[in-house]
Amino acid sequence: MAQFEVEIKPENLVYGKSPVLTDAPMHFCPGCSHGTIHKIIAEAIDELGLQERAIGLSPVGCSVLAYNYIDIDWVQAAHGRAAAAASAMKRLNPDRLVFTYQGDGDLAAIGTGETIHACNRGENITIIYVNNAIYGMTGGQMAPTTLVGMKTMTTPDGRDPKLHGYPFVVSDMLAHLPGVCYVTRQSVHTAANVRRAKKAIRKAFENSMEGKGLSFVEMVATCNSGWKMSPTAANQWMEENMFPVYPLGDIKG
Amino acid sequence: MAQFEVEIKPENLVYGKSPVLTDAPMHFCPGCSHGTIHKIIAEAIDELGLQERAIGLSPVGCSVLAYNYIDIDWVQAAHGRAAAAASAMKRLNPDRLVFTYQGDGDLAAIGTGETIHACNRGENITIIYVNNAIYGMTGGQMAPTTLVGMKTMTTPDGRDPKLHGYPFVVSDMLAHLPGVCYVTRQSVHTAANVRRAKKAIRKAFENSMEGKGLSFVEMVATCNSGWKMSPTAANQWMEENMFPVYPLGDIKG
Amino acid sequence: MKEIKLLKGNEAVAMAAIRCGCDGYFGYPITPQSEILETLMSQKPWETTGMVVLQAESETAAINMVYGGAATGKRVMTSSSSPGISLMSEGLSYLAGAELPCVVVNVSRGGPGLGTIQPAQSDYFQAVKAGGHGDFHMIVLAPASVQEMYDFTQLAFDLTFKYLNPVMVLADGVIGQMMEKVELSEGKPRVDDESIQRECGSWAATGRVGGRPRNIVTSVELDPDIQEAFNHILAAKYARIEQDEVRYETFECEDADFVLVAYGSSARICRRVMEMAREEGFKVGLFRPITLYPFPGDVIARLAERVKGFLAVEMSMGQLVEDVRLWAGRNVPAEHYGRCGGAIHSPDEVYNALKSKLIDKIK
Amino acid sequence: MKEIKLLKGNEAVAMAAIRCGCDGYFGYPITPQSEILETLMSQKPWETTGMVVLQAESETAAINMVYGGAATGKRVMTSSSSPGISLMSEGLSYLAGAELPCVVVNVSRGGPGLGTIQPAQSDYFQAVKAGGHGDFHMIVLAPASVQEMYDFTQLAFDLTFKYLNPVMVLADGVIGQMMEKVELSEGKPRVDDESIQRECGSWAATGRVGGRPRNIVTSVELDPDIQEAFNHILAAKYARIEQDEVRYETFECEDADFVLVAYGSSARICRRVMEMAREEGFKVGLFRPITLYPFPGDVIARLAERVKGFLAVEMSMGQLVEDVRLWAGRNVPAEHYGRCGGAIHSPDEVYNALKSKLIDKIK
Amino acid sequence: MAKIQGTLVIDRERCKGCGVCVVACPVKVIALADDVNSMGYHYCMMAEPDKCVGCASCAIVCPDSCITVYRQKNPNA
Amino acid sequence: MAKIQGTLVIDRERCKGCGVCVVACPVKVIALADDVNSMGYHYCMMAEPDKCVGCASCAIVCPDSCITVYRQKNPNA
Amino acid sequence: MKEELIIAGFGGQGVLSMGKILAYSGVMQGFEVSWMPSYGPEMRGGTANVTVIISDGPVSSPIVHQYDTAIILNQQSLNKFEERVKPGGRLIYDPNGIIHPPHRSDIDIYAIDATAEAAREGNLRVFNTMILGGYLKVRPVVTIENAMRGLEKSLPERLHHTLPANEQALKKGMELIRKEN
Amino acid sequence: MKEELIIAGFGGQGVLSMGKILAYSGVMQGFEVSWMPSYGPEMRGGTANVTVIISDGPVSSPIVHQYDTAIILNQQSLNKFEERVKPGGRLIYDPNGIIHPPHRSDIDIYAIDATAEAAREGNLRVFNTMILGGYLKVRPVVTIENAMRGLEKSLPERLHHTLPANEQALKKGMELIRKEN
Ligand SMILES: Cc1ncc(C[n+]2csc(CCOP(=O)(O)OP(=O)(O)O)c2C)c(N)n1
Ligand SMILES: Cc1ncc(C[n+]2csc(CCOP(=O)(O)OP(=O)(O)O)c2C)c(N)n1
Ligand code: SF4
Ligand code: SF4
Ligand code: SF4
Ligand code: SF4
Repeated sequence: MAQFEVEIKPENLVYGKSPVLTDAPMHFCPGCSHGTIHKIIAEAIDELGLQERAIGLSPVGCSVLAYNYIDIDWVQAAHGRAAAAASAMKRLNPDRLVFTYQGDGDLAAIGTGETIHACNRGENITIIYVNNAIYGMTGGQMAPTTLVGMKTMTTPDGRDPKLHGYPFVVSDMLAHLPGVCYVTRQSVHTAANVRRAKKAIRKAFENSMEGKGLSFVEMVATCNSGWKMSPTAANQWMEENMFPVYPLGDIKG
Repeated sequence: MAQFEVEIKPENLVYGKSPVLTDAPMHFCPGCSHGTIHKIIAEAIDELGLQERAIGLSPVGCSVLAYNYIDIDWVQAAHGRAAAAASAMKRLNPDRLVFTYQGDGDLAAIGTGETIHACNRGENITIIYVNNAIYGMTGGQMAPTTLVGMKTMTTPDGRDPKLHGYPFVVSDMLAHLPGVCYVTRQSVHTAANVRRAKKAIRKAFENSMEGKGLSFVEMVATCNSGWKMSPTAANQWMEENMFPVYPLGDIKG
Repeated sequence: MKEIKLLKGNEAVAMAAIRCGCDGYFGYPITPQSEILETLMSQKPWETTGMVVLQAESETAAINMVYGGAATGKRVMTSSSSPGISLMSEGLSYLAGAELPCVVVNVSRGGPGLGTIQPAQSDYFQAVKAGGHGDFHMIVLAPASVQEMYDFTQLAFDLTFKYLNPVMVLADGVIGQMMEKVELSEGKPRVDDESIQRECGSWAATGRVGGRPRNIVTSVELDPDIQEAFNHILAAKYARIEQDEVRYETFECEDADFVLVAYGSSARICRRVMEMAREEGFKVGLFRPITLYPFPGDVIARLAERVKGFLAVEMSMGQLVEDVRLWAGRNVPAEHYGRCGGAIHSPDEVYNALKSKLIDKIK
Repeated sequence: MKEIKLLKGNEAVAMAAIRCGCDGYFGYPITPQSEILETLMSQKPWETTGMVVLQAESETAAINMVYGGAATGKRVMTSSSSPGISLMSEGLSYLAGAELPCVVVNVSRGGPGLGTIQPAQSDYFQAVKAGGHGDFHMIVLAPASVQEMYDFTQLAFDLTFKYLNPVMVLADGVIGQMMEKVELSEGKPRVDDESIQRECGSWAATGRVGGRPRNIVTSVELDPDIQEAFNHILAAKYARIEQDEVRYETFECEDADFVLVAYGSSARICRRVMEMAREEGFKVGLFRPITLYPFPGDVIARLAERVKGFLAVEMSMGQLVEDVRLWAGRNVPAEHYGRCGGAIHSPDEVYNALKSKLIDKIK
Repeated sequence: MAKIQGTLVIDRERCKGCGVCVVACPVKVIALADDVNSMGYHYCMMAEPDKCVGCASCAIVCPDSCITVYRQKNPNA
Repeated sequence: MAKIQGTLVIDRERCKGCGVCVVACPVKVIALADDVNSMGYHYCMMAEPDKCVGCASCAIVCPDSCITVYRQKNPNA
Repeated sequence: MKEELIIAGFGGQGVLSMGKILAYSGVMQGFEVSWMPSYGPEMRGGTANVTVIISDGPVSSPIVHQYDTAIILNQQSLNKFEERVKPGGRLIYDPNGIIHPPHRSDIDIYAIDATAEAAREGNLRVFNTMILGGYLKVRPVVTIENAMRGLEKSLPERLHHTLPANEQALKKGMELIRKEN
Repeated sequence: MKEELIIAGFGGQGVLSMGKILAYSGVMQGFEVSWMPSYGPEMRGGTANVTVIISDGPVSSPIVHQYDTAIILNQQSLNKFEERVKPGGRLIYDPNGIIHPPHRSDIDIYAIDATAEAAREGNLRVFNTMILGGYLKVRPVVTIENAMRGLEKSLPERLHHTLPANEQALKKGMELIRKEN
C-alpha cells in the first residue's frame, strides 16, 4: 500500500503553538512543567478572547520571566506578594482578567499572608499555583511543600518533619475560605492531564471575569533539575510520590 | 439570727490575686478581657510551677505591655511576628515554656504567615490568640475577624464582605495542620468560662513542655471601648454575635 | 469651589487624595496616621469619585497593592508611620526599580523599634538615602502645615507622574495630628481609562488594549549590562529631578549670621525661635528645605560662604545635619540640636541651644 | 587545630559560624548567598555543637527568629541579599531598639527592586545610614576576601556581644561566590547556659532562673521622655563605638597625591589599580574602610589636608562617595567611579577613570 | 440563710468600675458605688454582704484582680 | 494501517530533548536524535512516521511548543 | 492678639472637643488657629490635653512650652501644667477631684465648679461648654456669637439639637467662674 | 608567576569544577589562588564561566577583564572572550560545535578535540580533565602530581574511584592538544 503523506496546510492542523505565545524560546530547563503551564494559560486566554484584557502577574521564581513568553500585559511582583498586587489591580480595573502565576516557595512560604488574605477578601482574581515541591530558581532548596524524606539543597538527608516541619498543603486550606469560589488541583504530565488543567484554568478565568470570587488552580509540577532526575523520571516520581500528598481533582466549586 | 462575719485569714481564702501577677495596675480599659486572660495565664504558670522557666512574647496591640503585669521573663515581638520569634526561642531553649500572646490584628492580619508556618513546623510553643474582632490599640479599626455588619473606625457603615472580605476564622484552619496538637476556642466572660479557659491554657502549656507540637488557644474576647459599649453589654453582645461565628469548644486535641 | 475647613493633617491628606483624583488608597492602621484611612472610609469616595479604598492585611501587602495599582497606570497611594514604612522597604525599591508612580505618606514617630507613637523626624535617612536596597531615590516632600499636607499630597501626585518615581510625603505626628485651617482647592476628576491609555500607554499594564504590543512592568534584569544601563537611566532621571525640583523656603537669611536649618514641624518651631532671636538682636535666619530629596544643597553651600554657622534642628539624633555638613563643608560649623524619641523641642529649648552652640561661641 | 581550605566566601561564613560557637542560624534562600544556609544544612552542626539551623518561611520571619533567639542571650545570625535585607528593616530596627546582639550578613546584589543577582555595593546607605526607621546604627564590617568572610563573621559576634547592637557583615556577590584559601581558626565551643546567665543575666529573657527579677526585652516606650533618654543611651553607645571600633587599611597613602577609597571587592580591584598607577609613576594610594560604620572619617579628613583628590570606587551610583565628601570637605575633590546593576568594574576601567577624573585634571 | 458565708476584700483603688463582677455574682451581692476612686471610677462594693456565698465568681471574672474572696461556714446557720 | 494519518512539524532548534513527547505518544512514533541542535540538545524526531495517528498528545505535553500536528484521512487505508 | 492655651484633663472629659470648639470659634472670628492634641493609647483612661493657639497673624510654632492660659480638669494635669503658665497668665480649673489646688501667685487663678453644676443640672454633656463659657468670660478671645458658630461647626449635624442647651451652659459658665487669688 | 585564566562554556560542561580542580592544584603547589564564577539561573542551560587566578603573590583583584589564557568550550563563549585574551596570551578551545573558529593572530591558539575523544572513549565525564591536561601541557602552572592532588581534593570521596580514569584523561589531553597558528 502506498505511503501516504499528510499535507501541511491549515485545514489539517490539529495542534500548534498558541498565537498568545511569543516566539521567544523559554529559559526553563528541558521538560520543565512551567513551559506546559505557560502554554495552556496562553491557550485559555486565546480561547476566551481575553488577550487584550488580561494582565498577568509573574512571581519571583523560575517563572519570573513569564512576560517574555505569554503575549499579554504583565507585572512582575515582589516575592510572594502577587496576590496583594493583583487585588489592587483587579479592584482598580474590574473589567480586566487579573491572574497571578506563583511557585510554591513564592506563594506558600513568603507569600502565605498575602495569599490567604486575597482569598479571604474574595478578590475576583485567579491564582495559578505551581507546586513543584522545591525552590527551583535559587537552586533547589526545600520549599514548604517539599515531601517528607525528599532531598534538597537544604535538606541533604531528606526533609525531616521534626527539623523542618511538614509538607504544607495549601489548596485544601484555602477551600475553607468563603471568599474562594473554586479550588482545584491539576497536573500537566500527560496529555489528558494537560487537557483537564486547561479546562480548570478556563473555568477560573471565567469565574474571575464574572466576579464570582477568587479561583485557585494548583498545578502539581516537576522540577527535574531540582529533583536531580530526568524529565520523564520526574514525571513518574511525581505520580508516585507527589500525588498521594497532593491528590488531583476539584476541591471546591 | 446574729450577723456573721467571715474572718479574713489564709485558711478562709477562696480566691485572690495570683502571685505571678505584679502589683502594677493594668492599663487596659475597664472590663477588658485582656486583664482576665493575663490573670489566668499567671495562674496557670503558677499552678504548673513554671514561673522560672516561662518566657512570654507580648505583641503589638493593647497587650504590648503584658510584661508589666505577669511576673516572668518577656520579649516584646514585632507586630505579627511573635510566632517566628518564639520558634527560635524554643528551639534554642527547648526546656523552657515559650508562649505568645497575640491579638487578632497581630496574629490574623500581619502575622498570618508567621503563625501558619510556626504551626506547620509543629513548634513546641503555645499561642494564645485574643480575638476581639477589632484593632484595639490603634483606636478601633476593622480586624480580619470583624463580623459582617460590625461598625469600626474603618467600616463606619459596618463590614461589608464585598468591600472588606469575610470574618477570618483562624483556629479551624490551623487545626488542619499536622504540626498543631491542640486547638481550642474559649472565652472569659463568665466564671465558668474563665475556669475552662484556664484549663485550656494549662493543657497547652503542658503540651509545650512535653514537646507535643504547637498548641493554639483562641480567646473570644471583648473590646468594649472599640465596640463602643459598656463592658457588660459587650459581654452580652459577644455571646449573641461572636459565638455563632466563633463557637466555643475544643477543635483539635 | 474653594472651601475652608479646620482639619487634622491626616484628614487633609485624605481629603486631598479624594479631591485630586486619586484612584486608590491601600493602607494599614498605625498611630499617628490611622485617620487617613479612617477619613477615607468615612468619606466613602467609592460612591462619589469611584476611588478604591482598601484596608490591607499589613504594610507589606499595602505597598504591594500600591505596586499593582500603579502598574496599571492608576493614581495610587499609601500611608503609614515609621515601623510600617520599614516594612515597605522592599516594595519601595521595587516601585523605583519599575519606575512606577505612587505617593507614600510617612507620618513618622519615635524609634527605633516599636518605639513611641509620639512625633519624631528620625526617618530622614531612610526617606532620603535608603528607602530600600539598591541605587534609587524617592522624591521627598516635607510639609510644615496642615495646608501643606493637603497641597503636597496633590503636588506629590503631579511629581510622581512627571517622573514615574515614588514620592514620599514625610510628615510627623505633629503635622498629622494638629488641626489648622485648610483651603481645599477645587477638585480634579479621576483620570479616565482612555486618558490613562493615552498618557501611560507606553508602559502601563492595562491589558493590550487595541492589540498594542505588550507592556511589562518589572524591576528584574538578569543581564548586568542591561541592568546597569537602566541604573544610568535612573541616574539621569535623578539628575533632572535635582536640577528642576529643588524646593525650599528661606526666612531672613539675607543678613543672617546664623542660620537655622529645619524641615517640617521643626521648621515651624524654628520660625518662633528665629523671632525670639531677632527680638534679642541676633541676626538669625531660617532655611527650610521643602524637598529633602532633591536636597537644596547648593543653597546651603552658598550660604556657607557667608554665614558664621548653621544649626540643624530636627527631632532626631542627627540626620539632616549630615546633609547640611556635606554641603556646608568643613569651614563653617554646622551644629545639631534636637529632641528625639517622641519628645518635641520647645522654641525656648532650641533658642537656648542656638545661643550656647553657636551665638555665644562665635558671635 | 588550624586548617587550610579552599572555600567560597559564603561557605566561609557558615564554617565560621559553626566554629565560633554560634547557637542559631535562621535564613531564607536568595542568590547569591544561599550557600550559607546550604553549607550549614550539609554540615549538620546540630549533631556536633548543637547549633540550631532553621530555614525560615521568609526574611521577615528569619529576622524575627533572630530577634527571638537573641532575646534569650544566644549567639544568633541570619544572612540574605539586598531585597531580603530590605524585608528585615523593621526587624533590624527592633534589634537595635531592644539592644540585642546578632550578626546579619548581606551578600548584596544589583538593584533596585528584584534587580539582578550579580554583585553590587548599592546597599551602602541602607547598611550605614538607615537599616530601618528611627535613630539607630548597625556596626558594619566589609570583608574583602574569603578569609575575611571567615574572620569578620567571628569578629562580628564579638562586637555584637560587646555592644549589644546588631552587626552587619556587608559583602557582595563577588566575595560570597569566589573561592580562596582560608585558614580556619581553632573553634570556640558554644557558650553554655550557665555562662549565658552570668554574662547576659541582666537583660536576657531566659526564664527567671533562680527567681531573679524578670527581664524584659522590648523596644517600646510610650513615654517620650523615657524613650528619649533611651535614645541618648544609644547615642552614647554609638559614640563609644565611633571612638573604639574604627577599622581601616591604608596602602601607600603616605606619599600619595591621589587616594582611591574603596571597600570590599572594590578594594581588591583597586589594589590592582594602585599597582597599575604606581607602575606608571603616579603616586596613588588606597584607603580601605573596613568598618563602614563607624566610618573612618577622621582619616579621610587628615588625608584631605594633604592629597590632591580622592576617587571613591564602588559598585553603585555613588553612596560611599558621600561619606568621603562629608569628611573630605569641599576643598579637595572627591570623585566617584563605579559600575552598578551587577556589572563589575575591571581594574583597567577604574584606572582610566582615575586618570580622567583626577590625574589628568589635576596632576 | 446560707450555711456557707463569703466575704470580699475589694481593692478600691484598683477597681475600674467595669461592673463585670456585678453581673457575675449569682446572688447579686455587688453594686457599683456612687463615689469614685482617685482614677475617677465608680468602684464596686458589697451592697448585700450577707448574701455572699463565697463562690468567687466575681473575683474570677474580674479583669483587674481587685477582689479577694474568703469563705467560712456560718456556725449560726 | 490507520485510517487517520498524522504528521508532525518539529521545531528542532526550539526542542530541548526532554523526551516528554516520546513518553506521551501512545504509538511510540517519536525518538530523540543522536545529533544535537545548536543549543546542544538531542532534539526529537519522528522515528516511525507511519504510525502517527495525529492525536497531538506529544504536542500537548511539550513544554516548549515545538511540535505542530497535522492530520488527514488516509484515502488509501 | 495671640492666645496660647492648653486644656488638660482625663481622657473622657471632652478636652479635645473643647479645644476644637475654641479653634473653630477662632476661625469664625477670622483668626489663624492651631490645635495640637496629645494622642496615643493613654488617652483612653489616662490623661489628655490639647494646645490651642489663636492669633491674628500666622501661627509659627504649634508647639509651645508655656501658655497664656491653662484650663485644668484633673489633679495630674494641674501638677504638670501649673508651672508652665506664663507669668501674668491665667489658670482656670474645675475643683472637682482636686486635692492640691494651684498655688502660684504670679498668675491669675480661677475656679469654675462646672462638674458639680452640670451634675446638678443632670446634663454632664455640657460640662465642657460651661468651662468654655468661664474661659471666655475672663479671656474674651472670641465673641459669644462666634463661639456659638464654632460650636455649631464642630458638632456633628445629629447633635445640633443640643445647641440651645450648650448656649445656656456657655452663659452659665460665665456666671460660675470666680477668681481665687 | 601569575596566571589569569578564564574557562567558559555551557552550563553542564563542568566548567566550574574544572576551575576548582585547577585552583586546588594551585593550592597544592603553594600558590595563592582565586576562583570567581559567573553564577545565576542562566547557568542551567545557558553559559557558565569561571575566572581562576594562580599567583605566587597575593591575588589583588579576583576580577580581571583580560586573561593570560582562555579555555573556551562553546561558540558563545568564544565570541565573548576571544577579544579579552591579552596580546601574547593563549586561547584553548574544543572545536566541537564551533562554527566560527578563533581568528586572532597576536595570541597562541590551541585546539583540543576533547569532546570527540571522550565520546569515543565512552566516558564524557572525563572530558574536562582532558582539557585540563591540554592546558597544563602548554601552560604548566602546576605539576601533574599537584594537578592530581588538586583533583583528589576537589572530588567528593564517593568519586575517588574515578581518579585513575582522570589521570589517564589528563595525559590524553596533553597528547591531544595542538597549536593552530
Ligand atoms: C525577598 C526575596 N527573597 C528571596 C528571593 C530569592 N528567590 C528567588 S526565587 C525563590 C523561590 C523560588 O521557588 P518557587 O516559588 O517554588 O518557584 P520555582 O522557582 O520553583 O518555580 C527565592 C527564594 C528573592 N528574589 N526575593
Ligand atoms: C508594623 C506595624 N504596623 C502597625 C502597627 C500599629 N498597630 C499597633 S497595635 C495594632 C493592632 C492591634 O490590634 P490587635 O492585634 O487585634 O490587638 P488589640 O489591640 O485589639 O488587643 C496595630 C495595627 C504597628 N505598631 N506596627
Ligand atoms: S470586675 Fe473588677 S474592675 Fe470590674 S467592677 Fe468588679 S472589681 Fe471593679
Ligand atoms: S463570691 Fe460569689 S456570691 Fe460572693 S460576691 Fe462574689 S460572686 Fe457573689
Ligand atoms: S500526534 Fe499522537 S501519535 Fe502522532 S506522534 Fe504525537 S503523540 Fe504520537
Ligand atoms: S517535549 Fe518538546 S522539548 Fe521535549 S523532546 Fe519533545 S519536542 Fe522536544
